Amino acid sequence: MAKLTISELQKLREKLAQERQTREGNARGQIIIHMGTCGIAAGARKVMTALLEAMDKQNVRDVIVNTSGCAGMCSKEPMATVQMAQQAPVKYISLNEEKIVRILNEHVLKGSVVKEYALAMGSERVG
Amino acid sequence: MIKLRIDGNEVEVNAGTPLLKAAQKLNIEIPTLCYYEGIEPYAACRVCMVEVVRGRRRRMVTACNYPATDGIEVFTENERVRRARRLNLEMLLGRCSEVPVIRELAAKYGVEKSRFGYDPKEKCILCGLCVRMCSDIVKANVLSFAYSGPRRKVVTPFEREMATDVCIACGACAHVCPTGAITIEDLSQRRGEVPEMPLGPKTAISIPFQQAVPKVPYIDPDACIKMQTGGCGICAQVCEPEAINYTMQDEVVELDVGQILVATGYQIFEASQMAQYGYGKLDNVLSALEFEKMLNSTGPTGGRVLMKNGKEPRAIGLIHCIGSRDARYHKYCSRVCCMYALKFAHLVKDRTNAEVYQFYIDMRAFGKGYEEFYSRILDEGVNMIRGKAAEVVEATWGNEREGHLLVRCEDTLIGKFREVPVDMVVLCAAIEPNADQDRIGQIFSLSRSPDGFFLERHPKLDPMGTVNDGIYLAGCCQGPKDIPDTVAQAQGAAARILALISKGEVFLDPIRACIDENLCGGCKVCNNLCPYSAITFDDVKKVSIVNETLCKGCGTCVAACPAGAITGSGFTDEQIFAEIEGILADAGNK
Amino acid sequence: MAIKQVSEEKVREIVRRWGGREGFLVEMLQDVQTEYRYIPEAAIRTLSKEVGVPVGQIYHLATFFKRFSLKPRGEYVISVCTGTACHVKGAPRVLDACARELGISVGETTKDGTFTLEEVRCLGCCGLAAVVTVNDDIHGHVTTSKVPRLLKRYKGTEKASHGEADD
Amino acid sequence: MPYRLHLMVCAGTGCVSNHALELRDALSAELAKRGLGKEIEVVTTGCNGFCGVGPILLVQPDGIFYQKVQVKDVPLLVEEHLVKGRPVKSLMFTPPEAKEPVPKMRDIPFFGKQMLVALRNRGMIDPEKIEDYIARGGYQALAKALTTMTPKQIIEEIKASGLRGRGGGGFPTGIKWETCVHAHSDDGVRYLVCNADEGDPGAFMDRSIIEGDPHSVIEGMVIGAYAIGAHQGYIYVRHEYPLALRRFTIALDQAREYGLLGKDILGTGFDFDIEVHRGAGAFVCGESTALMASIEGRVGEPRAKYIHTVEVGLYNKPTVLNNVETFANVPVIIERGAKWFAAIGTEHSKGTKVFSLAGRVKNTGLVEVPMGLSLRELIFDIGGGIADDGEFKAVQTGGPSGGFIPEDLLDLPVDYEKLYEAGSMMGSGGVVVMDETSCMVDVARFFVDFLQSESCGKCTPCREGIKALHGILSRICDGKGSEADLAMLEELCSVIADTSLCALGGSAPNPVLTSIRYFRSEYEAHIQGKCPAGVCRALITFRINDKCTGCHLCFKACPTSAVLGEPKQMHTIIQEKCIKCGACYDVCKFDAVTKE
Repeated sequence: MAKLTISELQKLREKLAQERQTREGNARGQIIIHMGTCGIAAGARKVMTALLEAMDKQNVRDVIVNTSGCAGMCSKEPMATVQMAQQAPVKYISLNEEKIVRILNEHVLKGSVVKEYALAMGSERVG
Repeated sequence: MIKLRIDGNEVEVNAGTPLLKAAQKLNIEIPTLCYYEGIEPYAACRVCMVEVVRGRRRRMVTACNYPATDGIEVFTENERVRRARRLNLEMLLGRCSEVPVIRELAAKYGVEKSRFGYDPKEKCILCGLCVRMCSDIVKANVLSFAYSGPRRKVVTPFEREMATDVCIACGACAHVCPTGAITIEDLSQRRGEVPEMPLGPKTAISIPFQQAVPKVPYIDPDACIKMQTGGCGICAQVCEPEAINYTMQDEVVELDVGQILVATGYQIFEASQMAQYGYGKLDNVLSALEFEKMLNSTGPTGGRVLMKNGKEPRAIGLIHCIGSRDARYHKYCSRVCCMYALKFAHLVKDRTNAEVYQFYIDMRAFGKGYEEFYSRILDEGVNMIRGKAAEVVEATWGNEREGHLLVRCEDTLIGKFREVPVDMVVLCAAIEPNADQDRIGQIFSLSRSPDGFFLERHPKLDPMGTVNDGIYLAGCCQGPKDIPDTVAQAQGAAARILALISKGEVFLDPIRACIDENLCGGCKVCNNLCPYSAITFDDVKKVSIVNETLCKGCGTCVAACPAGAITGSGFTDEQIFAEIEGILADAGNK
Repeated sequence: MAIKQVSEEKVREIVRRWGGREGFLVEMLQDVQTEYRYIPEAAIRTLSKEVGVPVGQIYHLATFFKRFSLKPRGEYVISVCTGTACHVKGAPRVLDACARELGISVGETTKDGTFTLEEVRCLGCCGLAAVVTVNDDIHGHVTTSKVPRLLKRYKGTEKASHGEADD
Repeated sequence: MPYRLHLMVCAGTGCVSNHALELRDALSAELAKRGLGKEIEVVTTGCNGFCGVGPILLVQPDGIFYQKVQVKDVPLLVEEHLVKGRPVKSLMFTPPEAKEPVPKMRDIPFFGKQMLVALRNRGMIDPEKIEDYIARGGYQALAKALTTMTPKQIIEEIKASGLRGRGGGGFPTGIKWETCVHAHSDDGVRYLVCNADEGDPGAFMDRSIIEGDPHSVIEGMVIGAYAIGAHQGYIYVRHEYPLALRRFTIALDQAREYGLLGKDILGTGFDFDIEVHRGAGAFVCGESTALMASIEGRVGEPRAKYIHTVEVGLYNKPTVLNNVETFANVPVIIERGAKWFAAIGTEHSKGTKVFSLAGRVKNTGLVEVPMGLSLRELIFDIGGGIADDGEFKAVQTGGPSGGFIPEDLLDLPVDYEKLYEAGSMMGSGGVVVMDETSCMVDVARFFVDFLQSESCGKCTPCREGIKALHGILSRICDGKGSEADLAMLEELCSVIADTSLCALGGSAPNPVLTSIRYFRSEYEAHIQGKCPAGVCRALITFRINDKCTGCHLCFKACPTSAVLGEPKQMHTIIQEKCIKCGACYDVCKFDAVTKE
């Protein structure tokens, strides 16, 4: 490693910080892939891998990808929930690799919900 | 200069002066146990605490190292100070209960007995003076602290019994110790105040010997830390008359004199050359001069006869003729040994219960009253063994005399080989010419006899004169002799010198060399040839000239002069031939 | 366990490691202690010679700092933390229990040279009080009744395996 | 590919001794087995401070906090949380009063009330990776200081922030630096020393900072060096902290590699390097002059400080010595400004302070709180109250040099001056909580015993005086004390404080004086032959009452065979044989062994 100058330090910092953004818990939104047995059987793992690869390719560092258990609608798996900050969560159903990438690009990054795949807006009531 | 007030009195000192020193200026005494002039303050005993007021801030500080600053007010005896000193002294008293210094100081502050303990044996208050002295000043680095907290103590290397190979026995630690916790325990009891004759460790500063004139201490440059390393310098700091001068050097003084008395003395034969006697190897084999020093009441043992372990010997062997009357070393008799050996025997008998054995070849008690002294010694029960000792050995393990020295010799009177056990052996070594006798001889143009001593002009008729007018001999430089003989010779020589001085003029023999300046070619052959250094060269005239008072008319130069320019005055060839002719003419007539 | 022969060369190597600087004397002593498990006299002499510092100063260092021992120490050094937090949580009794169990008092080494019992002032693991360390292993929440079992692990066997829970 | 989850495994000394490293390895292995190695990162971090419940595992970005995680919990944890996204409740922390476990770290009261400045990166970075530190803004303050500020401005900034020495003395850092700059040095050489010889028993904040975030200390030191014009720095670390030492050395190497230390730092032409010295177990070496002597290779003996070390210090050069936590605060002040820092805390004590909570408190560990928080909040809100639901008796702050603070002063705000007025001190920040099972005389004796053996032994009052204090306190603990002893203690204490050479002796009487001041009745009880807390052995007896079921446990536990009794029958203790070790008391499950 060559010795740093001031400007190189700034650049390095930006790069490193971006790589580690999720570690801090800062994110513009969260994509939860439902990974119950049914989800995995229906291909949720592939969907998630595709999502992660797409994020890496586009250098998206501020989106949390999380997993959860069965969402209760086994027939519609693979499913995912996209929850952007300050917005109601959106559930998507019957996903595949292409669909999740499109959701990433349009909903997560640009803010427009991909209505074709969406099941509903808002989450179940808890309690 | 700054001003401060101590106990209400104003005093002016340099900024940074320790309060202790500032107070001294006002004759205010602040007690302290760990301060010593010249050693950097350590502030460990905390007895010198005083209260310093600076503005609104009051604090307790140690006077030994608190630097005086402008405008401060110092209290050295107020209630807070007294309480601090009282308790600290009480603590120290609890530690060292029977040390007089602590007891007195504590009593001054109203403490007779400590509530915090009682230890009559402990004497060290850990003030660190000895450690600082040894490491910072003397730089011998022998004493150090070890451990921490209440286990702290002053130790010698690895807490072993002090070995003399590390301790230089300067005694500085004991000197600075305020409580007497360090004493100089002289295991040998044979301390060497005498540099020439060291019987034990010695200090860098000493008085050469008790009868020295002037009787003042001198610094041994080889042992002085200051001169060796530039450290220390403590003697200069403590010497009030400022008499210490480290830069003083030996100097050569040139004097113009008319007559010279050579009395350069002798040296003692180095007995270690004769390894069979163990000198320098065995602890209790001494030279006669060392033994003489030991017997001296102002000597290192105060006149007591002691072995290296500090005990009195039970038997002493005196061996005569070490290096004299010995074809391998000196053939001559040293003349004094028999009598001083008898004197030793007498003194030993007088001061100890030891058996004394004299191992001699022949007893030479030639002087007035000497034979009578010899008879008296015999009456005192000294064992006389006729026969030169062959060797001195240590009795080895298993021998019933283990720990003793054994003197092996043949007793020629009973015709038997003997092995005599003794505790101490004194070697009566030969008197021999000084090592530089030859060089001295050249300076004064003195001849030496085959034994190496200077040759007198005539053994019977002029025992103190030399072939050079105005140069005389006295004492052992001329040959071994005892004190009366030396005194007699010296007084004779002195009389000769005085006679000449009072006469005011010198009669010279008329025979001397004479240089004809017209014939002299300036070759200088004669200059170096003259045994009396009477011929010098005149650089202006480019001829050699004769100093007529020095010339003895020996004729060496006359014979040697290649130009025939030198003649003996009154003895020119013409004159001699004329004389011969005159005598022969008369004879011819008959 | 055999005591290592003190090698002058080894000590010189330690001196070189620290550039022979007086300022690193404590470090050198640490390394000597690690090498021989105590500070041998010969090592002090060599240090003195190599670094150019009087023997007394090094001896003071070696006796001043708690970590150094002038006597060979055991294969396992049991240090019972007696910091405040541990004291409040019963460290003195743990120390006694160790002493009883090993049959030695603090600062001593068992006859077979296996254990040395020491007190240490706060290891900074106050959350785990009372703490006992055996060489580099830290054992937390130690009580008197756990002591025998703890020591048994090291007794006569090879070094205990890690990962075993202490509680 | 970015990691979607980060498992922050605490690798502070506390957690490591609870096998955190084995946990980390098990986690990595399990993740690899399930093919999650590329999605989930395992990070070892420095101490999180909550040492009492280690090993600690924090899952980010969820913020789920797991405690006491064992290797055997790993498969379940990975399956449930990491694969299925269902956090495992059984491994979460349940605060003492709460019924339900609290999943998120920030919701746990222990963490919630803290404010992290010196510990700003705690648990969030791998201390062995400089990249993690830089990512969180590390060395930005240094860049700012070196390029946009003059040394004078830095000193002004530190002065304006009101930062005071965190080692205990509380001397204003900025003024110290300024004095050093003005001090005369023949050749212009000045030194900077970081004191990491954290010797106070019960204090471990410095260790945690170095272990968890060594670069913050290095950065603070470089800024300080630039401010005072030093080119050589030293850090003195206790040998008892091997992990801290290792991490600091790694950090130094990395900083040098990146050009953040050494010659021509960040291309600005400023040179500064740091040398590490290990202590060897001497509390007194925490004293500045003793520490400097130790760095010079001499024995750690303090000297009089009538001439300050900022003027004549290490190798007789002007020297700034600050403690680890002080340096860790410096970059933040430079980065965020003095105003921001000065807004935190009280009038005279600015910023935050790290405390180590230990003793009889439920949540032991390391906490950082704004100055001025009350001791009550510290102990009861953050510390969760007294362990085993005991009754609060006293809190000891400031280590052996500090004092005890009783219950009626619990609302005292944590502040240099306020603690001093109460007879204690801030010290380096050790807070040891005591309940009714602690005997104040015994604890006072403990501190005195500690100081006695840690005194360097140079000056009389410290060496002899503390020994005398110990003798008197032992006498009282043995029930042989008298009223006169109390007066003697007070008299001794005042002289020891007045006349000792260094702060060790000067503050040594604090535990004794405060314990007499606030708990005089306990002393009097001892003089009358009773130890109310049942600690002092000479004054207690163990007996077995009729609750005994004859379980025989105490019989087995007794090391001296003082317990008699057949199984299933009531046991008795032979008092002559009893050494009062308390083993029977500890093992009894039926409260049948009593202490009187």
